Amino acid sequence: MRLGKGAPVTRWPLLSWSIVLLAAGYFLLPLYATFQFSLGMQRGELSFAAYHWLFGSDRFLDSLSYSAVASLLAILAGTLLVVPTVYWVRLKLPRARGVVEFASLLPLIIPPIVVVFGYMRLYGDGSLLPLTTSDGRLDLLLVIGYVVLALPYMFRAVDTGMAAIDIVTLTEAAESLGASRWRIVVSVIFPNVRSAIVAGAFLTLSISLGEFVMASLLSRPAFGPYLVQMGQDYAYQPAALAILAFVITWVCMALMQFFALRKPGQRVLPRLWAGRATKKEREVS
Amino acid sequence: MGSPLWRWLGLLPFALFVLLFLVLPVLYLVQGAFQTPQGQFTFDNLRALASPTIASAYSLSIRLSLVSAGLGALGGLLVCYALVHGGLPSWLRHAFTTFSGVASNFAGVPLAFAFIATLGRLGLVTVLLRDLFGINLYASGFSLFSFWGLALTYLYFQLPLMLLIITPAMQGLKREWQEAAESLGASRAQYWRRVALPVLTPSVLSCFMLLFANAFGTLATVVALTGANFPVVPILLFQQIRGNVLYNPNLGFALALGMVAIMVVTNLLYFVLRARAERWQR
Amino acid sequence: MSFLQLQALGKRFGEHTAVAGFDLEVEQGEFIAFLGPSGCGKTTVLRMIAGFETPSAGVIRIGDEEVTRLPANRRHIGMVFQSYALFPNMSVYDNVAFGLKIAGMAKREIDVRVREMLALIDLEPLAGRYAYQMSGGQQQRVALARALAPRPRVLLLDEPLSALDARIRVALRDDIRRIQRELGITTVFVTHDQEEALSISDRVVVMHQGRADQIGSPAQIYNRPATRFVANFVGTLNTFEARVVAPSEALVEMAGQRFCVPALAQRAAVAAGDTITLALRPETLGIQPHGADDVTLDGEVLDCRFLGSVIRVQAEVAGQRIACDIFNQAGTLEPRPGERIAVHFSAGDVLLLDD
Amino acid sequence: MSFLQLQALGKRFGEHTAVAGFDLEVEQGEFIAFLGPSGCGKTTVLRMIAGFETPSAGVIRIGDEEVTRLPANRRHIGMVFQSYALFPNMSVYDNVAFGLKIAGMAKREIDVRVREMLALIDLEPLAGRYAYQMSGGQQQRVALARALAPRPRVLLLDEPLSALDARIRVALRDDIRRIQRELGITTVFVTHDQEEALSISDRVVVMHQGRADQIGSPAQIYNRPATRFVANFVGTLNTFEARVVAPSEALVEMAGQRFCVPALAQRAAVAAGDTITLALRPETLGIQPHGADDVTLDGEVLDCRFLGSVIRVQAEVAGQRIACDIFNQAGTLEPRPGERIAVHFSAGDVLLLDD
Amino acid sequence: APSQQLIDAAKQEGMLTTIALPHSWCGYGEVIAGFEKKYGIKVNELNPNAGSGDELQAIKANKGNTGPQAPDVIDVGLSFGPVAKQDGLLQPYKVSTWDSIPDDAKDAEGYWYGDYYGVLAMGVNRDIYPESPQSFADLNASEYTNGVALAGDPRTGNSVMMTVYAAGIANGGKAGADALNAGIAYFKQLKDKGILVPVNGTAQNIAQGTTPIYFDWDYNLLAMRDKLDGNPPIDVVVPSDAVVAGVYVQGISAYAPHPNAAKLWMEYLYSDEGQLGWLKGYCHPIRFNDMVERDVVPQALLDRLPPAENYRKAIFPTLKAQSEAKTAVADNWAREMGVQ
Ligand SMILES: Nc1ncnc2c1ncn2[C@@H]1O[C@H](COP(=O)(O)OP(=O)(O)OP(=O)(O)O)[C@@H](O)[C@H]1O
Ligand SMILES: Nc1ncnc2c1ncn2[C@@H]1O[C@H](COP(=O)(O)OP(=O)(O)OP(=O)(O)O)[C@@H](O)[C@H]1O
Ligand SMILES: [Mg+2]
Ligand SMILES: [Mg+2]
Repeated sequence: MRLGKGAPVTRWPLLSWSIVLLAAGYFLLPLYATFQFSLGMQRGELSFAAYHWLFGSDRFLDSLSYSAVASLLAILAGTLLVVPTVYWVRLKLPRARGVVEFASLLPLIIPPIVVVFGYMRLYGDGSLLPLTTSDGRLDLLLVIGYVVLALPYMFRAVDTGMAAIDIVTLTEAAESLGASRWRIVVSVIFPNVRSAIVAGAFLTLSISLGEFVMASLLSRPAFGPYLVQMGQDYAYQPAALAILAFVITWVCMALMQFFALRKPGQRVLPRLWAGRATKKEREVS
Repeated sequence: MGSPLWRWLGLLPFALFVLLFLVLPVLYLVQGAFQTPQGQFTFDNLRALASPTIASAYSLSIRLSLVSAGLGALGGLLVCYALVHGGLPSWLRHAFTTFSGVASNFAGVPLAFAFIATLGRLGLVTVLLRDLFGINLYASGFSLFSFWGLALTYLYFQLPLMLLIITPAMQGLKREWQEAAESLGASRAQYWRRVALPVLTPSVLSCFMLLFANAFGTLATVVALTGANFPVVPILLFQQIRGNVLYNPNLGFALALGMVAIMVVTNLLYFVLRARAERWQR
Repeated sequence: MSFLQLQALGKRFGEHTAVAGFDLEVEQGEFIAFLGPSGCGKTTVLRMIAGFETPSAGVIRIGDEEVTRLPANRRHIGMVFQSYALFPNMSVYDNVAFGLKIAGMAKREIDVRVREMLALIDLEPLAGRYAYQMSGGQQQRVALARALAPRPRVLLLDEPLSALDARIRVALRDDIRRIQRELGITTVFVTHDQEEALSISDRVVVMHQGRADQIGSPAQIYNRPATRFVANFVGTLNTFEARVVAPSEALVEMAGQRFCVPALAQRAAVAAGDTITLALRPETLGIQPHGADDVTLDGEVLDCRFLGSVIRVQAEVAGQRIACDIFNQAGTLEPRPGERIAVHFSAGDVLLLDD
Repeated sequence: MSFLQLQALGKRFGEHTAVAGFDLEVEQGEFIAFLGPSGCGKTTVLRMIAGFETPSAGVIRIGDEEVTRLPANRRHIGMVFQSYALFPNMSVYDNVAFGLKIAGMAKREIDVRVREMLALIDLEPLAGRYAYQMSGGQQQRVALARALAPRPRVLLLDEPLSALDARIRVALRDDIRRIQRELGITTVFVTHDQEEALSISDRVVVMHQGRADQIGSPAQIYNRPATRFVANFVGTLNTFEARVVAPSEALVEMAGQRFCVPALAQRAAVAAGDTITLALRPETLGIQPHGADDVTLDGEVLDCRFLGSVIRVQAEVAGQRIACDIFNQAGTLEPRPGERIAVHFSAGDVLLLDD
Repeated sequence: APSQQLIDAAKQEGMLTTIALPHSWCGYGEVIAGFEKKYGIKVNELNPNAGSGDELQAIKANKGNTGPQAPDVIDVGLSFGPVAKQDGLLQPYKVSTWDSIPDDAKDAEGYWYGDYYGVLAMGVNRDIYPESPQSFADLNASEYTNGVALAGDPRTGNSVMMTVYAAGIANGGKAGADALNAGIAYFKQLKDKGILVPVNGTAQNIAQGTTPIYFDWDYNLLAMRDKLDGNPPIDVVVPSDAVVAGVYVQGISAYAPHPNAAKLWMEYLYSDEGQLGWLKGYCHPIRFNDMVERDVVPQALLDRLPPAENYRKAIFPTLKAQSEAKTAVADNWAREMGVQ
């Protein structure tokens, strides 16, 4: 094994160390300060009272679970939208890739507030697609909004995932072994971009979990607006919430790293996945 | 050469989604920007954008986005250099990457809380500076709720975002390039100036672009930090949508159109710059 | 009727004609190599046989069935790719079993067949490994087993060895040939390495700009190239100008020497006094007399290249720079540059080339 | 004193010793090839010469100067990488000019020198191209020109050809050799391809596990390998067991035949009755008698492989499976499997291997 | 008490949509919970942070929309009542306790009716300012640099507008537009001196010292003080130079998707039970005097109330004064303060 490939060793990493320490300080200080403040609910002592308070609050758990569900739905919808599209483009329409990629980057260019403003105007009462007229429809619109927000990240993750495995040749190999297109997608393509999907999924989750603009403008009881509300009404709980939000996102990212870096055959946790895939295979054949 | 038509059908779901939930809303806004509340054609809304308060909001937004994107890009580049080429242990790079994944999405409300706890009036750093060094930040004119305070806050998600997206490009610098340059007599600085930076330029440009867009559309952080007292464009738009006494939806459309227009212009600029920077690429 | 038939096969990509008027008949159990320079259309023909490209013209038959428009997944053809293309999410075992599962074979039988295949490629202990845990040569063997497991009617290999090290390449090509013989499977093998093509196949198809320039056994291709392109592409050539003295007797004159060129006898359109080009392979030229030699030319050594088993002598003969190979043996004296030598050859080795 | 000197050079990476006790003296203008299997330390030695790695032990001298700890950018050494490593943001012209600009040469002179270099590699028309617009072979020629432009004291090439096609590889290696001769530049060339090493260099260093197993001319390496490793790594070997009859006369017995093995004379520790291993290269074995032959063995043909210029006959001789190469010439009759043949060789070709 | 018919009809509708009711405001958290519990009707709460202006806008924007985005009932500053009536955004309803509501605090036709009142006060973080300022005048000193905040935008929030109004009174403004303009001048001065913090005053911000002093109704500040529970200690001070009271009014949206639930909600709010709920949140419910007379207010609750003297000096700005002020703030605030 050759170590540090592509990274010639600097003889004096002093400068590097100071840059990195400075950055680390900038990143960690606010977290520490928030944490410290969140412990100050009881005057003159450090306690987890704020956290206790939160976990005893229905609205905390309700809004968090609402957002979690919305995020999961967004992940599901995003996956179903992006994976087949990317696969198809790479396989059959390589010339369309530029356009599709550009489209997927649009949400980075158009501010979310503009997008949601458009939704409220376009899909209100009397529209052919009245998505703002009931709770369920608003929920749906929120999920769609999250899919849009996460589109650039989801697309990128899946696209690079597919680029890494030479989708065309794998498809042909499976075809020459008699597999149908559906079968190829299920047992060759999906498992091999699984880590990419998972990566995209956690990005989606971390974007939408604490999202404020869309949820607030659509009046959804989500975690983001709850955070803002708490910030207005309480002093110490919001700091605890900030820390919790950070930890939740962090856990998501850690999970993502875990999945994304894991190679096939290194079965630690995902026996579940593999098992499910084989079952599906059996159903198909 | 055209692919058979049915192949394009495979794109239908995606195209439909993009059309319905990205393109149409924007087009609707464009149309609305040219109408009075009664539906007549007018330029008044656009003209209103030039009113001093709105124009200054745009200017503030643009400046804030430029500054935070510029600082983020520069800082991110430095940190990335240190991590990838600085001879530091590799676990540091992994730690920063995971952290960046979190922090780049740590915008909005919690971020505002965190900075208030750090640099607010009774923030950790403020108090430490006061008690240990006798520096009174707020007396010396600093405020977290000012332009620079906000820029500093934005940096918290801009820097990691830069770090995340520039790292692959930085890793793409081949060790052989540096060695070839060195064997040709170049010092490290010469290598960076003549080879590494030119090679990185297109990536840096696209990252900067992304950071700019990211900052330009940010609302939650400002709302959580200052309420609605810091007049960046998204705040104005937010107020229009939220429906306050100044409510005028068509002005809202115009504001949104202005935001989109600025993003389009920046993008065009970016494409030109990028094309020039990467004429040596496919 | 032959087992695999390609008739007047053609393929255009937009303006560009990649393959045109390609005819080939392959017998059951035969091993055919496609040899040709990059871009000549080898892969395209292979992909049409496999069903990944639809021919613009012509017909493909396997057995008695026309398959020209049959989808790839119903052709029962095995394919091995240059990039191995193992499914990264499956172990060696699952890769080999994939085609069998698709075919709906019972689990028991699958197990038997997979073990048999792994034995064939000698990788039984690696059944549980994944692609990233194996060397290129091992991966390619697994790819071979995977393609063979469902007992395809035809096996196609597209430059399966070119991503491998020289040593492994030679070993694996022997393995492929052995396994092909054992199973008696009809095989088409694409390569641009002439030694590979010659050493492995029953017949070689030399392709050039989308057409088959020559189809024949390795010895035919090498010893009696049909076109100048084939002669040049397969092996090294020395060429000489000679003057025809007596066409009826196939007598020519070169550098003051007269001799009979048997190959000339088959030529119709030669008249006395014509200038023709003779070609000689380096190994047919010797610097020491040899039983069958009948022509000797004088020359001067320019350079000697030591290639291991062979020493390549560059010499100037009859105003021409030629290469002449001699075995590196105890008796051999490596000539020095500047030395004068006599170069011997047998007129029977002379190739005649069209201009 | 020689121009480039490596003395007792060693390099450890943590626990792992990549190079140990490596000595080498290279004369000015010499062309040295490092040959060895993957991981034997070739690249590491090269990188220490270039200044990219600091030796753990030993001394490097160029000319009269000790450079062991001199930074790479002050060593005046040219380097060519396997991956070409052209600067992607610069045209061919700018790549070649890079070292000259760094050295602060005047614009005029730079232009003259760059044009000269481009002429040398025969790529003048491509001066304005970028790396991505060129084939691998072209890129590597540019990399060569770039390395040579500042007139380095030593040129180092790390497997410069292994990413290229077989044909281009051969052509480019001849170019490299020609240019090296023209400029008279001291050159170290790393490869793991034995033919490449033998054909291109004045001397070959065969490396094995971080050491130089043998240093010598190509013929020395091939014909008188110092170790079993060298013999095996360079060329193909047939081995036979033989019994020593009379050590003093170097007489041995094998398959009922007695003959003298000159190589045995230099061995001290052999007693009558000892079993020794004789090795013979395929090309030293013939199936027709040859002037210098003095030993003949009976055998049976197993298989014939047509390799183009050479036909490799596999035969069973003295209970051993052996390979024997014969030239593909008009007089040659390709033996058929099962045929009984006589295999001839000269005892002078026998290599003695330690066990 | 509401008729069984109304209760059944409301239950039929099953839901009530409210807007701008923070749980910490006037004890609304418990009031809402009490209503839900008593009648089993779900309360759908829209944007709790909306201002009075926002509430009217929400009705306008959702004309004809029967979805969950349309509010059924609103709770707005006094001046917004007549405006809403004028714009046709309300429908009339007279609760069964109608007669016990003072006449000057209700629309004769029943389009809107006062619900509770309090006086304007400032909350002070005693960790930062151990000596609480006592008046608007006190604040205009350099020791309060970066120290004073409003609770929002005076153009959208009634309480914030009343803050500016009170400041105007303290600075000698005459009732109406004049007071408001004087108030703007006062805050402009604070802003120029760097005393005004451009951040909304909230519980968190006062605790963290971001807004060590901010203005709000006394009942809100008292509730916040209780919630912080001495960490940090908060002083609630009614400025000595201007005691201004604010009355809020209830109304039912003309386009209410759940009109019966809305009526039942009103019945609940104006019952003794509902009124006492507000009282628990330190608000003076509009039927306070009636209930004190009937002796239905527990003594413990009365003891918790802010000192009665605060209310003795209180000015109740007239409707006319308020609507003048409203126009003035919309016209002048942005220009003077340099915000949009
Ligand atoms: N999908 C395609 N679209 C357009 N042109 C193509 C396509 N596939 C192949 N070609 C062209 O057809 C010609 C033949 O290509 P093919 O891949 O068959 O060559 P090959 O003999 O396999 O070459 P190589 O040895 O490089 O693999 C080439 O000129 C190639 O550029
Ligand atoms: N930076 C490094 N850190 C640790 N080990 C190294 C490093 N560079 C090389 N090695 C080890 O040193 C040994 C020699 O490596 P080297 O690259 O010199 O081999 P090589 O002969 O050039 O092989 P190849 O033909 O594969 O290029 C190998 O075992 C390699 O793993
Ligand atoms: Mg090909
Ligand atoms: Mg190497």
